[in-house]
Order: sequence, then C-alpha cells, then structure tokens
Amino acid sequence: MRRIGVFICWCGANIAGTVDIEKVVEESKKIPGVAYAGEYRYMCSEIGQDMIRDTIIEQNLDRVVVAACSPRMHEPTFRRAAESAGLNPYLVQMANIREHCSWVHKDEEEATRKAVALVRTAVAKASRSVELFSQEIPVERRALVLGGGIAGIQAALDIADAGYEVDLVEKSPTIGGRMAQLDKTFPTLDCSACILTPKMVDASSHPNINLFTWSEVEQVEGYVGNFTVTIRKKARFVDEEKCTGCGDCFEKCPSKVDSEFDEGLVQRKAIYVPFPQAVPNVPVIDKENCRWFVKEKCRVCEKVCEAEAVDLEQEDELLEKRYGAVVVATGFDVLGLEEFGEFNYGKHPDIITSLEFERLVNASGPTGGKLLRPSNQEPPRNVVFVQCVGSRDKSRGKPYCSKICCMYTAKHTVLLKEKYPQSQAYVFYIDVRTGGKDFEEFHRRAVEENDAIYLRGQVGKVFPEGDKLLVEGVDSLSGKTVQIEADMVVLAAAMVPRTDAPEIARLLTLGTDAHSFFTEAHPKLRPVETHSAGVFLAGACQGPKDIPEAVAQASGSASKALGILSKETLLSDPCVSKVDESLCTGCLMCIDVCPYHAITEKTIEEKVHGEVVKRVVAEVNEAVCQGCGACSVACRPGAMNVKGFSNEQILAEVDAVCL
Amino acid sequence: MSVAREEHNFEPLIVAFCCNWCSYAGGDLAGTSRMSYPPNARVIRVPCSSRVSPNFILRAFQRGADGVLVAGCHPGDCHYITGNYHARRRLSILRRFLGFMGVEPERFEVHWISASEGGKFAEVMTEMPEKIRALGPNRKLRDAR
Amino acid sequence: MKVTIESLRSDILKDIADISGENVAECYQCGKCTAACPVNQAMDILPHQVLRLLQLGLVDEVMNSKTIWICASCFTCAGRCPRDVDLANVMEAVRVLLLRERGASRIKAEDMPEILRKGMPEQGIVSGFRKYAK
Amino acid sequence: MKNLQDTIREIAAQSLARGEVELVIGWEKGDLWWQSYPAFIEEEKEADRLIWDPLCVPNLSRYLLQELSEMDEKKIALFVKGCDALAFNQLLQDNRTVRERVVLYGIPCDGLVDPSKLEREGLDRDLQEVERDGEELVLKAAAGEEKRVPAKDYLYDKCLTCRYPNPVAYDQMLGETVPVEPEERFTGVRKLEELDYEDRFSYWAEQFSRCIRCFACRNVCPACSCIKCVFDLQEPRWLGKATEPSENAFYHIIRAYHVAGRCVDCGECSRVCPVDIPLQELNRKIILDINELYGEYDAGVDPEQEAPLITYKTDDPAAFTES
Repeated sequence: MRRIGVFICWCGANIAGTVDIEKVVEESKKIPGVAYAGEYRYMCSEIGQDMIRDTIIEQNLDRVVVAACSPRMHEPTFRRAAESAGLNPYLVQMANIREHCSWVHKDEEEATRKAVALVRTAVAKASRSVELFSQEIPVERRALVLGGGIAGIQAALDIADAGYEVDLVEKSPTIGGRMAQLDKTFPTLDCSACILTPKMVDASSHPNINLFTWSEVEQVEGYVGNFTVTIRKKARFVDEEKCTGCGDCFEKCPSKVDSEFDEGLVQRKAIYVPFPQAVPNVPVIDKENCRWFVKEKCRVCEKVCEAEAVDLEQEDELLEKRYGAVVVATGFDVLGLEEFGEFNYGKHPDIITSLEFERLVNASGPTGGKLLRPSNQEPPRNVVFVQCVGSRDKSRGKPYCSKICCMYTAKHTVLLKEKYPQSQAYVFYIDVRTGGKDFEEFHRRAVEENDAIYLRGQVGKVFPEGDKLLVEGVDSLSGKTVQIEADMVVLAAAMVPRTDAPEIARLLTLGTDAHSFFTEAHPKLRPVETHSAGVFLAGACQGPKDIPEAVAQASGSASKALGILSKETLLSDPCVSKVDESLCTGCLMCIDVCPYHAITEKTIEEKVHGEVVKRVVAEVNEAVCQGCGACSVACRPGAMNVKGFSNEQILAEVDAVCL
Repeated sequence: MSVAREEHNFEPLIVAFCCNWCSYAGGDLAGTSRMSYPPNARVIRVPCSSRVSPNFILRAFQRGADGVLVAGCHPGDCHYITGNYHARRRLSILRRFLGFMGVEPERFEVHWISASEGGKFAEVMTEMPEKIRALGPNRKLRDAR
Repeated sequence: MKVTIESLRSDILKDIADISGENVAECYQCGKCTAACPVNQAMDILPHQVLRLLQLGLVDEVMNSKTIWICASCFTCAGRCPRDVDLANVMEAVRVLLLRERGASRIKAEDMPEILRKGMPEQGIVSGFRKYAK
Repeated sequence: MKNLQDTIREIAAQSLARGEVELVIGWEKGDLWWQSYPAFIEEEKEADRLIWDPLCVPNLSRYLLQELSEMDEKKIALFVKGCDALAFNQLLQDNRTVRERVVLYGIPCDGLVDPSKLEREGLDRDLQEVERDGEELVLKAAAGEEKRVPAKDYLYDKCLTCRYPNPVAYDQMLGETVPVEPEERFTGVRKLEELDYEDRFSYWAEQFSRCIRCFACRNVCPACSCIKCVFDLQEPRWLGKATEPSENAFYHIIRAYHVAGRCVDCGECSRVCPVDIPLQELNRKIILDINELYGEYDAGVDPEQEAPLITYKTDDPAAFTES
C-alpha cells in the first residue's frame, strides 16, 4: 500500500481566502493510500520545505502531493525539497488549488469541493508515479546570436569574452542595428556612433565571433545544448577578401533606390553600403533593383572595381551549424501611420517621424547634420513634436506605451535648440514618462533651459497651408484649443516588433504576445529566458525598451547562455517517451509523428517456441525526445509511453477526477 | 434523486485536458488576473494536446464526465512544433465519430488557447457548462459503476 | 468643489452610462476630441472637459452648458479617440436626459417663423425637431 | 471459371516443383457448401486441393503474419483478390509483411456470393457447388440438377460497392481485368446520419448490446495486425472485461479509431461478426470524414503514401464547431 503525504498550502490568504483548508486536510486523509495530510501557511517557504523533508523521513512517505499553486511555478521547488529527503523528485505531484481554484471560484463550498477533487486527482497521479532519472546530454559549446543591433553585439561580445565561439547572424548588410541610425543618445547626449562603432569593431575583430551579415536563419532543429541551424548566407556579389571599401562602385552605379537606412529621405545605389562606418565595410548588390539582374544590362560596378572584387555569379550559401544556446535580439520597427489620416503623414515632406528627424540631424545623414526642411531645404523655426502617435491607443494603434518616445523627443528639442537658437519646439503630450536614471532631470533641462513648450493634449489635425503646416491641438491644462503654424511636424510613432517576428517565433517555437513581441518565460522572475529551453531574448524584440535596458538584457542573456555552454553535459528532462519492446509491433507509425526525429528502427531477437526470431521494434533516443507524447497516441498497442505523463498516470487521474 | 430533480440542480462535470505550455498557462493567467468562472471543469495537465488519446476521452465519458474539453496551443505555436497539427486531425475525426455514435458534439470541445489568453480560458470555462447543462447529464457512454 | 461618493456614483451618472453605453472612466484626458472637434470654439466647456466633469460627478455643470447643444454629432471625436470612448454618444445621453423632463423641448413651434426668415432650410428644422424636441 | 481454377493449380504445382516457393496459400473446399478454407500447400501433389469459386471469400493476406514470422527465409506464393491485395498493401505499410518474400498472383474478382442471400430464398437446400458463368450463377445441387440465377442479386453488399476488384498489387495477374462499376458505398452511413442523436445512440446501443467480444472482427482485420492488442493488456487496464454497453462501445469506438485512415474497406469485420453488427459502417463513417476533411484517401492502394492520421497540413480544417 502506498504511503502518500499530502501537504496543503494556505499561500497566505490566496488559497485560504476561499478554500476551507481544514476540510481539505480532513478529506485528504480519507483518500486511500494517503498516510499523512498536513497544512502550512507557506509551503514554498524555507519552513514549508523543511516540513516536507522532515515529514517524508518521519512518516516514511514514498509519494508526495503538494496542493498549492501552479506546478509551472513551484514544481521544481517541491521536487528539490523531496530530493533533500532522499525521495526521487518525480514522485512528487502538485494539485493546482490556487490559479485553477481559489483565485477563480468565489463560493467557499464549491471551491473547497473542487480543491478536494484536485487533491484526489494528484494523489491518483502520484500513486502511479515511478522513479525517473535524468540523463546526461553532450553540449555543443557554441552560441548563435540572431540580430546584429547593440543587444546582439553586446551578447556576442560577452559570450566571446568568456571564451566560447559565437556566430552573429544579421539580416542587413552591416551590424549596428537601429542605434547606428541615431545621432545622439539620451540622457547623456553621447554621439551614438561614437559609443557604438568601437563595439562594432570589437565584434568584427574578436577571434571568437564569426560575423554573418546579409544572412538569415532558415531552419532550426534540435533542443537545448544541441541546436542544428541552417543559415542562408545571401550572395553579396562582392568578394569580401578583395574589396578595399574604396566606394568607386557605388559612385558609378546608375540605378537609385530609397535608402532604408535613411528612412527613405534620400536614395542609395543598387550596390551600396548602408553607412560609412558599416562593419563589414563591404557593399552588397540589391538584386531587385540592380540593372544587371533586372534587365541583363550594365555591370558598371564590375568594370570600375580595381580590386576586381565584384562577382556577379556569386550564389547564396546554405550553412548548417550546431549550437548549445541561442540569443534572439532582432530589434524593432516603427509603426506604419496609414491609419492616422489626421496627421497627413506621407502627404507632406515636412511631416516626418522621429527616426527621420534623427537622420536629418545626423552628421552622416542625408543633410550632413544640418537640420533642414525636406520641402525647401530651409532651416525650420517652429517645430511641433507630437507624442503617443499610435501608442497608448487601443482603437487604431497599440495599447501599450512605447516607453522611449518622451525621452528622445526631449533630446530632439535640445538638439533643435543647439542647431538653431532662434527656433521654438512645441511638444504635444499626454504624460511625460521619465522613469530612468537622470531622465527627469534631462526633461526639465529641455523645458527650463531650451524653452521647449510642453502642451498637455493631443493634436487634432495637421494640414498644409501655404508653405507652413497648420497644427490644431489643445492644451487641456489651460482648457484652450491651440493652433500653431509649424515649419516641421515630428511624429513620435509607436515601437512595434519586426514584420518577420512571427516567422522567427515559429522557427524557434517562441511564444509571442498579441502584438508579436516575443514572450519571456516569466515577466518578473525570468525576463530573458523563454519557454524554449536554451533560447534567450535581448532588446526590443521582447518589448519596447531603451538602449541601457537592451544592453543589460543582452548581458543577462549572455550569462544564461554561458550557464549552458560552460557545462560539458546537461541533465536531460527524464519525462520523455519509452518503448515496451514486448508490445511493439514494429509498425513504426511513431517515427512519422515525432517532431524531433527521436525514434529509430531497431531489430531485436526473440525466442518464440524455442526458435530465435528477428523482429523490428521502435527505439527512442531519450536525449533527443522532448516528451510531447504524439507517438504514444499514434501507438495502437500502447507500447509507447511517456514517463512523467504515463498512460497509467493519466488514466488514474481521469478515474479520480470523475469520482 | 428523481431524474427531473437531478435535472434541475444538475451541475455538469467537465474533464479538461490542458496542454502545459499554452492552455494550462492561460488558465494560470486567468487565475493571476483573478477572473472568475464556474467550477465545473477540472484540469488534467498534459505535455501537449497531441498527448490526449481518444482512449482518455472515452474513459472520461465512461467514468461519468458530462463533457470533455481538450485545450492546446494555436496551430503554428505548438511548443513541440507539430503536436497540435496531429491533434487537430485526430480530434476532428473523433468529434464527428462520437456524433455518429449519438453523443452530442457539444459534449466534446477542442479550443486553442494561448498562454496570454486568460480571458478566453475563462470564457470557455463559463460557456461549456452552460451548453452541457442544457443537454443534461451524460448517460450514453457512462459505465455501470 | 466638494467631491463625495454620492456625487461620484449618482443615479444620473448611471443613466448616462446606461443610455450611452460608455464608461467615462476609460478616458485619460488626452484632449484629442477637443483638438479634432470642428465646433470647439463655440463651446463653453470643451469636449474633453465634459468627460472630466462627468468623471468628477459634476453633472449639473454639463447639463447647464451650451456645449451639449453645440455638439453636431459628427463623431469626429469618437473616430479618433485612442480609448474608444464614444463622446458623441455621451453628449446624446445628456441631451436625452434633459429633453425627457416635462416641457424641456429646446425647439418650440412658435420660434419657427423667425428662424425660417433667417434662411434655415426646412430640412434643418425637421431634423431639429426630431433631435431637440420631446 | 473452371480454367482459372486449373491455372491456379498449375501455378501452385510448378512453383513448388521448381522450388520458387516453399508454400502456396490458396483456398480449398470446406465442409459445408458455402465454406472455403485457406489451404497451405507445401508439396506439388497437393496442388489439386486448390479451388476457385464465388465462395472463396476468406482474406488470405492475414495468414502471412503467422507464416512469414515462422519460416525465416522461405518464399510464399499467395493468391489475392482485389480486397486481399489492398489488405496485403496495408500489412506492407505496417511492416507486417515483406514484399520480396511473397509472390502475388492477382485474381480479378467479379464479386462473391453471400450465402445468407441464397438461404433467405431457400436456394441452399442440398446445394453442393456454385459457379459463376458471365452474369449468372450456376447452382449445382447434390442430385445433379442445375439452377441459374442472376449473379448481382446474391453477391455480398461489400462486393457491389467494391472499388478495386482488380488487384492493385501482384507479380502476375491471372485472367483479364473486370469492369469497375461500384455502387455508392456511403448510403448506410448517410441513412444513419439522418437519425437524431438519441435514435443514433439507441441504434448503436442495441447493436453493441449483442456483442459477445469474441474479437473475430479484430482477428480478421488486415489493419488490426498488432502482436499484442491493447485491449488484452492487464496493466493499464484500458478495457473492462465485462460485455456491458459502455465497455462494448469503448472497444468498438477505439478499434474503429485504430484502423482510421488504414481500413481498406474490405468488409470482413461485418461478414465474420457472429451477431451481424454492421461494423463496416463504423469504418466507412471515418473514411467519409477523412475524405471530406483531409482529402480522398484509399488505404492499401499505395503503401508508400502516408496514412492521413499520421501526417498533417499546416492549414488543415478542424471540425470543432459543428453541432
């Protein structure tokens, strides 16, 4: 007969608030196989865990059930507690009487009855649990960093400095990401390129870092410690070794295209380098717009290149590489403003987004750093900044706050004043959010020393009038409607994930929220981990954030990755599939349904009526299997079972839950 | 208890198989957000919706469940990549076959609930008992016990 | 002004919420409705201030204002509100509550000849009676 | 018809004599007029036991499970009708037979006689032999006189709806192929689907109440080729041993589920059921649904093609909101 111990947690008032703990303890004692039932205010506390350990020893318990919060929260905690008493951790089962019971059912009588039923179900599962043991899996001690922005670069540098090899894969022709587009950074007004380019150079010259720019990840297989990734290294049509970066080719190239790096404010050539400090400083040919690839005419770049580096026959390369950990740092995009007709964005050159403003004031930007009105190349005098364009807007935009716009707009007012002391900045805002270090002080400087007028209210409409832009807004504090004749209107558009975020999420089985930001394992306690073991997040791809946070997350992810790479082997999760060879008929249907190709064919010999007969059966590679259980349902004779969620356990749970 | 009276205050029992990565986490989120829903459903945690075998579903009906719910990740978001694709085919065929056997399809539901859809979890947990209360207790596949 | 629980949860506020189907608490006073409102100059209380007063329970001030009658129900505010609050509907609810009181019709038949002489098209008068008379 | 029987005997004798195969599996006359037993011929001289007549209905592919496992390297010759060939391919897909060790002789089949249809009209009185002559059946009584009846009226229903009378798998085809004019096979399912849920349940409850769990349907089914059946397991005990309504329903539903997407619609389960439960309708309902939801699929036609329930498409439809 089993000797099961049931431990019921009050969880302060979270459970005890609506569940009659005494009654549950009383009822638990009546369940067959239960030798001990007790309760404590905080089972997950030090005292609670010691109580479990001591009771296991005193009562000679062989199974443990803890009725408390969700197993997703504290199953590891209680399994460790049992292990400290010498009990195999997989003999511990939890009953979720908090998230699935006390918190969602207000009537005490109903909540208590359900709690007892959930305890009975957990006891049934515990009574059918068997000892399970982890296995050691070899670790590929290399890391992959996806995305070459500041977050990706920082993560790669941290991992490489710790002595492990890193492949940094970047989709665009150069690393640097969004930060490379910025002129200054808040709150210190550091020149963005000055603090970024050294890191870019470190990354490109670091012996442990391999740069894969103009490359994308096509396929990811495997699991923590053993990822197999296929990388498509797109053809640059320029030989990286021979190219000296002299720039003759993009001088002479005849076809012009809107430059993505300059947000379309100016044009680039079909063969181009996004910006002068690009790393690697090797141009790429944009196949869609190159006359040779489109109309089989031209090849000017090839003729003018003295280093004979242009190679128009280059092919994409598909590389297959193995990694132990992956850091995702794919960054963000700016929200498209088609839905916001009232701003007339796109209908007048002087109505621009903050990122375009950043390019206009940037020395390597389209106007060489001189802030000029795109319409008439004149210096602007009245500049209106509109905040929360598409942010905090649940009807046409994104419900969340994009976090960094208040600060970069304050920075823009300072930059504007610096360039044109006679100019005037008007900022329409709902709330100014300055939650970081020196942020509030920086904002006050913008208001007090740079004469920026902050108008508390949204802009109703912006429309061209003559060569000015008439802005109609409101100052809700004074209760006055406001009209401003502006030379330039800068829209602080919302921050959104990259358009290909859903594909990347599918590639790495990452969860995403309703807006396609990647979902972290736990918002408070595991902000850089994900539910895919071995895959970590850094930067704006996980949610709106500024550079310091992105860099901090990058180092956080790097340390998590190093937690894996620093080990020779990893302990595998023992809850994986297992074949009972006496039942297996060898139909091998399980091989077809296994997403991880963890099952293979094996020939065994059996004595049948004294004669040795050879037979084919399935065999599970426990290191590769992730325990999803698809094979166990495809297996008609019931030969395939999943340890930890076995047929016996689930049947016992179904029987108990229906009592 | 006479059938009529039992019909009157009949509280349907629903067995809910929830996948650990999405729908079970959605249930946790409904809890942490303090949403409230009727207590008819009792959740059994499984690694993936593809772990739920028709045997378990029939076993639940046999032991007296009035309704069975299988909840998993949205197709394409499965933590095990293809798990819910197989489950979608398998359980669609089963749902129609149970209908052919005379079991009302409303008694067996499948919903895709992601970890961030606490509201949808609470909604399913509220609507399903209503539908089944209208159908009355399940006597069809119930064993003699 | 003295703000009390009674004033914050008065029956009239409940009626306005029921009739308009809007929850004034959703508004975070961004002022976009006021900025976009084509007739805001003619208003004594600005549109976003109507919601602010209702949030504070000061219904009389709204009911005695010119604003609710100036509002032409063009729904520009509703179309642009980032919080999906339909302010035009709230204005209508306040008007309806007023019009339901005995003898509170805003338009009286005897005023019509004067208004007609000023060139008001008949169609305007007909829709005015439908909207502003009981 | 006679010459086909002679060809069969000839082939059996020669292949045994030449040592091509060590065993020939065919049919031989049974004890009662309507019975044809599987014949296991190992010597040349016994070849004459083999027969071919419209009563050779038993599916011989199933016997390969036993024969192949015992005779390690030996080759086997097998005569297969249309449905038997489908069964052979299904066994192949389940890795329960080895194509190289079996020599298949395909017999285009123009339908087999359902003895109960003859008995219903009293035509079976001291009947000894039945032969097929074109569109007619020749009924030979013990006293020697012969009676001719139209064949179509006395064939198995499953033969009238047969879509693959010409074997899809063979090394050598015996005789010319027959025309393929199958009747609609889902009428039974459609009729049952017209009933409301209560009537459907009572219909099947009545059918299953007669089930004595003799497992004949499982033992004859080419898709039920497991060495140890899940229903025989003691731990975990999936199926109760009592033949009470819910256990019977559990057995038939789960068995229909196990053969889903693999049933070749050969109708043997209905034929062998001692209490005449129309088990084929269960499988046909699932075939109907799979065809409608996931595309036409005929089990046993191409063993390389993946069975529908172990593959998927990312945009598969789901049937979760139908009422």
